[in-house]
Amino acid sequence: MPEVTYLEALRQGMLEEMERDESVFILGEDIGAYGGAFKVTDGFLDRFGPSRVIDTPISEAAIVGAAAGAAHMGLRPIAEMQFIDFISCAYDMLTNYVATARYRAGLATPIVVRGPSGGYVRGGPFHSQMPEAAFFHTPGLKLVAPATARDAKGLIKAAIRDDDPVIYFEHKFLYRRIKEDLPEGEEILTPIGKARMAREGTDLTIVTWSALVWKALEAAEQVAKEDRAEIEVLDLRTLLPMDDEAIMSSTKKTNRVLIVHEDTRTGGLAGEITARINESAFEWLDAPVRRVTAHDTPIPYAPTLEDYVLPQTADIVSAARRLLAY
Amino acid sequence: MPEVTYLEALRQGMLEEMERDESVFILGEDIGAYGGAFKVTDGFLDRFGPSRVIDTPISEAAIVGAAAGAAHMGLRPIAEMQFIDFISCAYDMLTNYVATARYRAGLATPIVVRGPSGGYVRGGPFHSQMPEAAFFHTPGLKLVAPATARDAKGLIKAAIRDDDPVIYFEHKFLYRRIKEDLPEGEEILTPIGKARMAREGTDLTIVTWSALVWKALEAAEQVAKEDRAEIEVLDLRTLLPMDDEAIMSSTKKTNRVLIVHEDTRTGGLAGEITARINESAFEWLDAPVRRVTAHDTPIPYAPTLEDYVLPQTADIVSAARRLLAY
Amino acid sequence: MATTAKTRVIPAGLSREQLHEIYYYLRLTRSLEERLRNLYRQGKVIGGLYSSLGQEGESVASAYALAEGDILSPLIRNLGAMLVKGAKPVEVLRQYMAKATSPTAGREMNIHFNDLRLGFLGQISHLGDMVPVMAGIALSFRLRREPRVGLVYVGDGATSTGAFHEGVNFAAVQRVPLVVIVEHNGYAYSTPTSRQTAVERLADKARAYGIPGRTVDGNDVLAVYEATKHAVERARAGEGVTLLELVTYRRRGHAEHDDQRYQPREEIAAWEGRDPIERYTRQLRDNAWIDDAGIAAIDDRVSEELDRAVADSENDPVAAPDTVLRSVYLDPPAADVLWFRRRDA
Amino acid sequence: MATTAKTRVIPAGLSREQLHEIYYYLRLTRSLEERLRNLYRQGKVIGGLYSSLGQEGESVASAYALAEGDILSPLIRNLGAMLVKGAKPVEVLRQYMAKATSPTAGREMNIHFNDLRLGFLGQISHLGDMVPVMAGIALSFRLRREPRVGLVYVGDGATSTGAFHEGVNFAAVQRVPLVVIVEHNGYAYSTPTSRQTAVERLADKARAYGIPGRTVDGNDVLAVYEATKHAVERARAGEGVTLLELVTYRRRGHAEHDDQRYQPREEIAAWEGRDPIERYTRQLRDNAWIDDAGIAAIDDRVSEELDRAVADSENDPVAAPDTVLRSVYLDPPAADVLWFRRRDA
Ligand SMILES: Cc1ncc(C[n+]2csc(CCOP(=O)(O)OP(=O)(O)O)c2C)c(N)n1
Ligand SMILES: Cc1ncc(C[n+]2csc(CCOP(=O)(O)OP(=O)(O)O)c2C)c(N)n1
Ligand SMILES: [Mg+2]
Ligand SMILES: [Mg+2]
Repeated sequence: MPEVTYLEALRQGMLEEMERDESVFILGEDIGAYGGAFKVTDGFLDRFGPSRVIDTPISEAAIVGAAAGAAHMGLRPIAEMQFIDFISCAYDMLTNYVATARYRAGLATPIVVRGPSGGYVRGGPFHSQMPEAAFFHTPGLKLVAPATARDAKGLIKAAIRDDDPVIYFEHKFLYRRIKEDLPEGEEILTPIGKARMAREGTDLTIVTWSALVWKALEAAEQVAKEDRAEIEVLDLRTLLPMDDEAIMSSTKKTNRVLIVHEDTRTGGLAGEITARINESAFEWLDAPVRRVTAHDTPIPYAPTLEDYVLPQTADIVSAARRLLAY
Repeated sequence: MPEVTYLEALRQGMLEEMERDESVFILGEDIGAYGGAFKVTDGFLDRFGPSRVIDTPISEAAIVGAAAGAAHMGLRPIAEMQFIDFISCAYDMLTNYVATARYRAGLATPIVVRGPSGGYVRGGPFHSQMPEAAFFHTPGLKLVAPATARDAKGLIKAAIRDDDPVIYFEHKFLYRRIKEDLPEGEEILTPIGKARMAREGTDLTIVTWSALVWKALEAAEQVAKEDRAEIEVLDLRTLLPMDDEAIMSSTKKTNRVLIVHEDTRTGGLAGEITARINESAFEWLDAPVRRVTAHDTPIPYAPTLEDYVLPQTADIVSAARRLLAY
Repeated sequence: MATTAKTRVIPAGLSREQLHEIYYYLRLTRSLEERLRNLYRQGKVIGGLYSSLGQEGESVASAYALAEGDILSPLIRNLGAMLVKGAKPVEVLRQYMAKATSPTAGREMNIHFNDLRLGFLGQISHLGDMVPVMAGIALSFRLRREPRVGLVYVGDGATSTGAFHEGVNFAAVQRVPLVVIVEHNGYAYSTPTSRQTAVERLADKARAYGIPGRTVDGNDVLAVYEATKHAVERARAGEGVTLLELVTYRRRGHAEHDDQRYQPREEIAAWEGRDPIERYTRQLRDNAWIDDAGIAAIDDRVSEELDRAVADSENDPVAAPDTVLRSVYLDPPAADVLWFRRRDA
Repeated sequence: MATTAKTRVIPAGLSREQLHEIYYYLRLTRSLEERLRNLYRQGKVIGGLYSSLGQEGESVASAYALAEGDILSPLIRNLGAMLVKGAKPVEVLRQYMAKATSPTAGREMNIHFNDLRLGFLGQISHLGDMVPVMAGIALSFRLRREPRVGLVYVGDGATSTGAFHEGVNFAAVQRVPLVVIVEHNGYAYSTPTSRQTAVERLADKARAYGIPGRTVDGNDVLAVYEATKHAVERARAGEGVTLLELVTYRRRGHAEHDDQRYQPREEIAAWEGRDPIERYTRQLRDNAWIDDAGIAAIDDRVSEELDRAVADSENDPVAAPDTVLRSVYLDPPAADVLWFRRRDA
């Protein structure tokens, strides 16, 4: 079985779907001749030609809007944001037009909007965002955020096949940093809406996703070694709709929950998750649900500053210890 | 003391600040000759002339961006969104440019962005939004949402004087529906960041804001009469930064909390508030924190449908009773 | 020959039947809006009422230039275009009254509904957003080599939006089969065009996109038809986007509640004198393309159809909330009923 | 007379000293970028490095046309403009190396910093956004009747953004004193202008806004100066916005890591032959506006200044996190330290 990076897995997922289904095409800035800012679509133009790999002007609202229009007509566009930070320019189009199309007008809008997300790469305030919270709040959108190479592939394929609009947050820190054996002939499809048990444990549940899954696992190993406590790590994979069942069943098992995300504290998804646990598993809680998040600032550029603002493995260890001791 | 509507109080607040401070001006669509879609700025053009009451093209991003530029130079612009739903077109400008200006560039951006917000007026999916959650998540912005005429005035004045960017969500359902005696000579300034005790109680705390304060008060009266329980109603007034102290002190007093907001459940502000209570007052809770919110759909147009999707007084009563019985 | 000496050759390749059909749609649009106005006065319309009085000519004639399979996206004042494309008066009435039987089952307002099979895509309120979406629909035509064309309407005001710009530019550089119609009716709500943009002729906006732009008298039905037809044919031939500025006038307020205090009375009166329907009717009569009996027959037909439509809508039930949580997604099929509304929770 | 017969009258009202100063800024820009390239190769630059090689002429000359009190907003390739406006090489070096001593104390990257007193406003990454903001700055000049002018740079690529459109239109209709400079350098990242827009001449975009648009050879320093000066004077005189298309070429990749595989070698070579600094130097020499010793003196000065700047920045401490939570707001003055970082929690 060949070792495949997260980025390569994502590529493969798109390639397979484009081979399988003629209605899939991709559009975005510099994705054709150049193969994309991160080379995610390298070679796609040669393989599929310019009518399925479309270089666009710098017009995020038009990219998403045009994708929606084409999707209404039965195509399945993948719209790339060069960095996910620029999705803010399509915020109106996504939240008002795309998200409501089925509800108000009975229109299917099977688009995928994807792009390099997240920090830890010294990208500064505008190339480090993880803007999941901006869209989490809009009924009609689905949000996915893979942590593993397998899910990078499985979720892009599932997203492309989904009949609703999906925003796919791919973590640029993971692109070439993680590798996994992925069997060649196997059809990998990760169901949207289902969390993944990344590590079983009995003493504390960490709910997390994307790059933070890896830091949570690191923290869990350290705590296992140094504190003899077993942390369960739940990788949400899909953020909207959320796998409440998985969250509750782990909560009921460990009775202590730590939510870990890379976004700022205020208004980050941890709030919603806390509320849901509170509503559905309050009686099972032996300690308050707590969260490890970024600080409430923009993401600064200098490595020292970024490292301070974003959550680190040591933070998770420190938080887990306090919760275990509660 | 003259009786003043919520809308008139807002008008007065702006008028007073424009009289007081030459650097205050207002820009937006149809605010001049027409006086605004809801007549909030009726007469302003005659009073202050076209260089302080500026009719703009239909360009929300430019309205907010230009306000920011003028603010950097020492002016204090008030940017009106004709309906707050259209603020989504300025989402990038607000979250990326305006919100970060002080942090990354040391720039003061004392702007107020305001507009008619909220539902219950049969406005359909695009004239009924309360998009507080879209901005709550961005450090650098302040958000206020007055419930009373006094605060409509006090918060617009405080927002204009604040040296940071403030989004002022005025509730269009309240515009002409509520009235209050406001003394003429008095300078009304509502401090940003401070909640208001709308009703004292001992058995349950309702945390809410804007139009829902009134439904919460109605519900509290009903419960007082029919259930002999006293509900405390906390009107947050400022959503960001949030008055944690007021929330915690009421929580510690009543030991039961219901959060009520008009926005959808998933990703609405109730999640964050629940998390904060969980973090800071877990031990004081006799019941899970619960929330009454809109359903997770766009806001439909037909009165029957809108009434179903948005939270009503009866919902608050029903939720409060269940929590009291917990 | 049966026709008199006065009969002229019909321009733009139209047949007599087509001329009559255009007249029918013009009359239908205006009369339907009159019916709506009555219902509005009776308090039966929920929310605002929008009128295209004085603009029916350009709306109907431009839509009439499309073929089956083509798709347009109307604005709030393009009732006429929607009717041409097959929207039913009864649907419009039901929408305005938020009936359960309306095309959106009460979820959306007024003429915000669509039927892609018939060829119209419903708008959202956010001005400009439909331009990129229609660019995408036209892109799908190009990608699939279908001989179909898209047409999108925007107002003078909406040309100021970023979405308009991004959409037209995208469409132009991708050479998709799209016609962009700018309805220059003098105002955006209360804002005169001179406050919206520093150009005189909105057709000049085409220059920024490297596409042809043309200004047409929007109250001249046949001129609008001809210009649109030409743009549609260009698009269908693979020659890309055309922008047409149709010069017309909004004779009523932005919506029914608007007192129009910012529109000079004489200006309104002057445009009353250029009414597109009267002008077209005169043209038909003067050229003997129709006679008085023909006109009366159409007027009667419209009147009867609308009587029926009003009767078929007025007493329909308002939408009931039993389906209101459905179809946010295809899957899951419905949003959760929240706990405080459930008996079991 | 001391000067030879070859000496020509200096155009555009410039003095000899000014010509020399322009040369100084051109050389300073290019040499500073060379120093940065060295530091980048040594791994001392954090993140990407951007080059304006081949565009220094238009950047310096356009900024040079502004007066004290005027404000410009640069793009990533407008290092030259920032230097003209008073940004210090040592600041730029510190920014690129994320030093605690940098103007943003390590919060922002490269040339994303500002000094409104000197007259430059820092950009954000989101292309187009600075246009509305600069429209607002220019609006403040007009409202206060200050004789000041704003100037905003956008790339060929950024003209496709909605923010560009809304900003230029807003500025045009409000007749604010603003100059919009479109740097037409052939590419937006890898995308050639032909894929960005269907117009040939980006100056034509001005037509959509009812403002004058002019195309200028961006590698002709004096032509750029003259055209910008004229636009600045128009703005200062209350005549509103001008759009200038400066035609130039991006000779290096989008950023240092970019292999430029999409730029034909011959194309790059051809533009090397049109280097703006060489051309300007030749012009100075040919007209005897400077002699070899004069050039050498400036080159030496630049070199010394940069030696010092590198020495003064290279070993500075990186930003420490002690201030990182401050100044999200004026009030509250700092964000909370989160519980898992506090000893007491
Ligand atoms: C992005 C956005 N901003 C503001 C509005 C509010 N609004 C609705 S219609 C309108 C005026 C539209 O004028 P125009 O485009 O000329 O169309 P017309 O009504 O004249 O047909 C405005 C400002 C909106 N719908 N969308
Ligand atoms: C809204 C937005 N979308 C995408 C990007 C990513 N991006 C950064 S620079 C660039 C190309 C810019 O080209 P151009 O405007 O021509 O400027 P140049 O680099 O040629 O000076 C792109 C696409 C961005 N910064 N902002
Ligand atoms: Mg108009
Ligand atoms: Mg360029």
